[in-house]
Amino acid sequence: MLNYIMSYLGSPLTPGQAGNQFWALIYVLIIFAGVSVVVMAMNWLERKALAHFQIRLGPMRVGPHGLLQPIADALKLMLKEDIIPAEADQFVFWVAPLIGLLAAFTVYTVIPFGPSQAVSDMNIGILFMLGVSSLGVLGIVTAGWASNSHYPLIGALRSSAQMVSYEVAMGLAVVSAILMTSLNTAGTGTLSMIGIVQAQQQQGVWFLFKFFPLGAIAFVIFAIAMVAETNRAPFDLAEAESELTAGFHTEYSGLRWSLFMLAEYAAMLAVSAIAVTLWLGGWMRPFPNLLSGPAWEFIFSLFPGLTFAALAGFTFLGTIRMPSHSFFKIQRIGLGVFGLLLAFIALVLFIIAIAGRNADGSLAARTREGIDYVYWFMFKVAIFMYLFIWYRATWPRYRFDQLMRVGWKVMLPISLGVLILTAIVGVLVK
Amino acid sequence: MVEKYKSQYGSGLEAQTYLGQNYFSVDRSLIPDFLRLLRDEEQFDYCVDITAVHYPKREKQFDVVWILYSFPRNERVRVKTQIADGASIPSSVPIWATANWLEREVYDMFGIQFDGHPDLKRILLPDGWKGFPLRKDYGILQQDKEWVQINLGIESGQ
Amino acid sequence: MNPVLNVGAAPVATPWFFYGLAAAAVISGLLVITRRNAVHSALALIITLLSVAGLYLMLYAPFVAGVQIIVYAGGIMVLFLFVIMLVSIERSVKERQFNRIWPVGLFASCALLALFLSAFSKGKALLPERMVQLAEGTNTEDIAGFLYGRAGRMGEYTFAFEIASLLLLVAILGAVIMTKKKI
Amino acid sequence: MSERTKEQANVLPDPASYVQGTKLDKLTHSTSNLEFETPDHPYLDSNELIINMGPQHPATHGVLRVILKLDGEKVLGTECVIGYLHRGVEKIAENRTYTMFNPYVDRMDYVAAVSNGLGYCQAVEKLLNIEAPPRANYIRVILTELNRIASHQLWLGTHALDIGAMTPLFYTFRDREEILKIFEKYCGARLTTHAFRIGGCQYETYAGFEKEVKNFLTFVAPKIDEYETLLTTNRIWLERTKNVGVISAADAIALGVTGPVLRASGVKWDIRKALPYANYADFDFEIPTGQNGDTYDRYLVRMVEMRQSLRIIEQAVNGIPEGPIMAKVPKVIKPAVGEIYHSIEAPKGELGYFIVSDGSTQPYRLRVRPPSFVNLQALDVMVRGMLVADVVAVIGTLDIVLGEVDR
Repeated sequence: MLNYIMSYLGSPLTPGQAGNQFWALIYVLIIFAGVSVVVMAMNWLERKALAHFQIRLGPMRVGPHGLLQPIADALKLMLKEDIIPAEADQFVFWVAPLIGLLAAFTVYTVIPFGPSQAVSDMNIGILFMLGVSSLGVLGIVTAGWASNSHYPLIGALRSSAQMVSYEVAMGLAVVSAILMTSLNTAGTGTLSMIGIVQAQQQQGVWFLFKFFPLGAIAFVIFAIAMVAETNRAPFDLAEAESELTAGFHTEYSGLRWSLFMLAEYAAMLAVSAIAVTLWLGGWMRPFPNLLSGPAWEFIFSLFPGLTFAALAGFTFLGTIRMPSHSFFKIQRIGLGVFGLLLAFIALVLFIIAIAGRNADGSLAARTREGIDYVYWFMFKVAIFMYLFIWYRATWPRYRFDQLMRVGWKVMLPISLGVLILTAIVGVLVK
Repeated sequence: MVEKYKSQYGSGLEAQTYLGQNYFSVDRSLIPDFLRLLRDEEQFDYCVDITAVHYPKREKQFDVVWILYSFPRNERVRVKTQIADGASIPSSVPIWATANWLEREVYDMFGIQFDGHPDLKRILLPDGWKGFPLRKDYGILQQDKEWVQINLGIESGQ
Repeated sequence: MNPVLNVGAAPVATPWFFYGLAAAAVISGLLVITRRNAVHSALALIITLLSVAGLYLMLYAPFVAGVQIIVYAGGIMVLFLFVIMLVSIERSVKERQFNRIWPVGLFASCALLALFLSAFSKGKALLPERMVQLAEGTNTEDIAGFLYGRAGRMGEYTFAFEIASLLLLVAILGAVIMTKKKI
Repeated sequence: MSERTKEQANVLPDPASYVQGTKLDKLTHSTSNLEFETPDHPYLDSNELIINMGPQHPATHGVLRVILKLDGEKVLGTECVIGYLHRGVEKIAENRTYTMFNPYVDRMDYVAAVSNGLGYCQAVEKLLNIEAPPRANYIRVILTELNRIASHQLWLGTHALDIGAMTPLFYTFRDREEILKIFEKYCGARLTTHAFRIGGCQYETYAGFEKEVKNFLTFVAPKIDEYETLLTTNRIWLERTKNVGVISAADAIALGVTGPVLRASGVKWDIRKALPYANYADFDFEIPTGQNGDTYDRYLVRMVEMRQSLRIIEQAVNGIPEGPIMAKVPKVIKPAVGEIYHSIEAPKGELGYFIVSDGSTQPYRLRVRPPSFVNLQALDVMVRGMLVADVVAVIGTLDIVLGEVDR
């Protein structure tokens, strides 16, 4: 229903196909499935990356290099007993994970993976995104309250206070980026996600580097606030393992618990997507102005294929390096097949890149463009996801009062100052 | 120092040395004052340990032992006193805060009462336990069967 | 399928959406005042607010809808819940839901309803036949224009807007002073 | 909070004012008899929350149970409930011969089993009035100091994990493994080593022992730097540990706190220097002290202690003499009637043994003075007025082992 309204709200011109409800539906399904799969992959990647930070191997048993671990995890969580504590508020306990999940997934309706690779282009895109992602905290708060237990309650209190505080700094940082969109001839900015990226395209600079260092400071503030917003280390106070056992989801188990995890990772992806859209040029490839021309265009269009080829190469390397014991035979075959799959994808991507090298509006050219857009967007988001893992491996956890102090006394004044300076510089430049 | 106190307290105090370690055997009646004196006058500011020994054949069944240390003097000393079963002894919590848990443990294991202790209750054993395990008449395999059955729902904890 | 956007005050989408959202708003609004458990009330209030946000969307006011979600559902309600959660449920459930002056309240609300109805029926002629049609897609900019002014001229409500923000600032300062024991 | 701690540092308070174990149920609805300020909104219905931390909790290092009384997140009071791991070690001692009891002491502070064994063996040796031969003493010092490093490494890993830094845990366990390998090669056990015997050591060092210990020294020194790069100047680490769990020197002495916790409060006292045992008097090393007595100082003190231990080991390995490793000890150990107290500087503080002999083959009474037990008593003083997150940090910084607390 929501998407129905959205499609009407969306301008019929952009994003092309998404104005059509049929396409909107397809996009929604693709995104829902895609995000779920990416979350599963993230689960594996986080465990592996974290393990390697910590001189461990991580999952190694289920499938070659633990590749099937997410599937095993998902199965286990689905089959686990679903416990609702007797003293809990049954209905609220039941509905809380759904609120979080709903909020996390609804955000994806406005994320532009490309100029026309989006479900809808609302003219209040960024506002909608902030609003809906702020609803996610309701899931956490109600979960903590409904458990009717002390640790979850403290977790819920912490997370509600934390999210409300960091939203302010986050919002101000976003506003300073939106201000930059208005630096065009018409003098009107935009709240549309696609419009923001297009503004960066027109101005020929990522907002990260605009009015250096103002854009960078706003970006850094957003990057910190988004970690707090998603309850990740070092701001994971709501689920601080060593203090509150598991915080707001202490009493949750099985599928319900996994919904929280799904929501958390989906929210991580969503806020990373906001950061990429606002400051890192969204779907644009690096140096579109400096290194322009068909030749550069072609070179950059090879990147998706190269990435997959590199992954396939690593996989084959792993296959070769596996011990030649009969015990590893099946694992070896599995890893080899996985490598072949990656190589096949790389091959397809290369073929598309070569077939669509002339920007002549043919199907191949449009496909290549679409793949490029999505690839560069995902690539930038992936950097943020890696950062999330890196933070978690490196930093201790903030204490609650310190967290609030950083939020209100450091981030808020800085973001306000950046906002004002951006406005002043914007007027002066004009 | 020994001489000084000997003259002060007379027969209530005896100073001894065994294997190079000094200890005072004092009468029970001197206990809070003498310990306070050791802390204030002789700078025994650190109470290392408080414990007890049970001699069932003696009339005064228990030895209560304070092990003290002085940082300025770099010297250790023990104070011992004898008390009868069921008799109580003044708590040394007002003198050394650390005595709190140590006295609780002595109470827990020997059943010696400390007067003036802020919260004298069992520390290592559960609250409802009967018996004082470190007394010599308490067998090594002995347990509070009733407690085990009520609280753990099993026949025996062993 | 191209959305038809040229009908004057006709809401976007079908009337059924209006009925659905309105019903959701009214029912959850009733739940807000009838639930004994304060947290349930708060959750129902969130549904009310979201339904109203949906109605704003239908009236071509996406900006207002977005702000409604951010400010009310995302911000204020979280703070509401924050406070409510600390209240002991056992006691609030036992408390009487309506106090003695409920006839007064009933009378006041009936009077208000009558006032609205009479204003609507008698003053119908005063209301414009059709609402000003805002160009779809620039609606947000129009609001900005009203509040801050467009290129070259002051907005219609700039002064009122600034006064309101000043009022809020005073309120914030007052709240800080009231809660702080020593400054 | 900071004002309170400042006050504490300046004035030597009456010890009775911070006695532990104030009954929590009595205080549930009033804060009048607690020494700190009342909540900011007394008119709001701010029920104090009573939270049960443990005995199964990720950050209580075993089966410690702490009952916390909270106002929001602020700790109004704590009560420790211990004894879940009580095995009656002292009772067992009365029913075992001196030799038979030796392995039991390893089970108390199981992360520093070698230190426990050293303390016990030396106490009995003192009671018998014999001395271990020099070579045995050197071996003892090497193994004990290795054990101190291992214990501190385990402490660092778990402490950092409590504060939220996951990674140091794995680094410290990786390096602790090298120490355990040396133990395993020397005496066949990794954790509960039973390395020493009354009168000396039973085992001669294995071939290549010295080389392996020297290799370990060169291996572990950069690793300690590695831990420090992760934590020492980390902003979040500093904020989480500075001015957290402050205990003044006067308080620390009154509460009988020993070991690194005491030294971090500024008291330069280490039994290895004050009352040297084994042959610690032969070695050149320093005792690190802190100034503020906060969690960060305790962290720094332990880090320096690890380096000082390396220094001691280096000197010991280079100077290890030839000779017998066992003193002349009678087959059946029957000390004369008498009593003895002997204590050593275990990684956690003063570990003492008070042995009463009645002339038989079994101790008449054996009392262990456990450092963890006494240090844990300071928890209440250290966390009052702080936040829940600090309770976890302070439990970590006290470096308690529940096997030793409960015995």
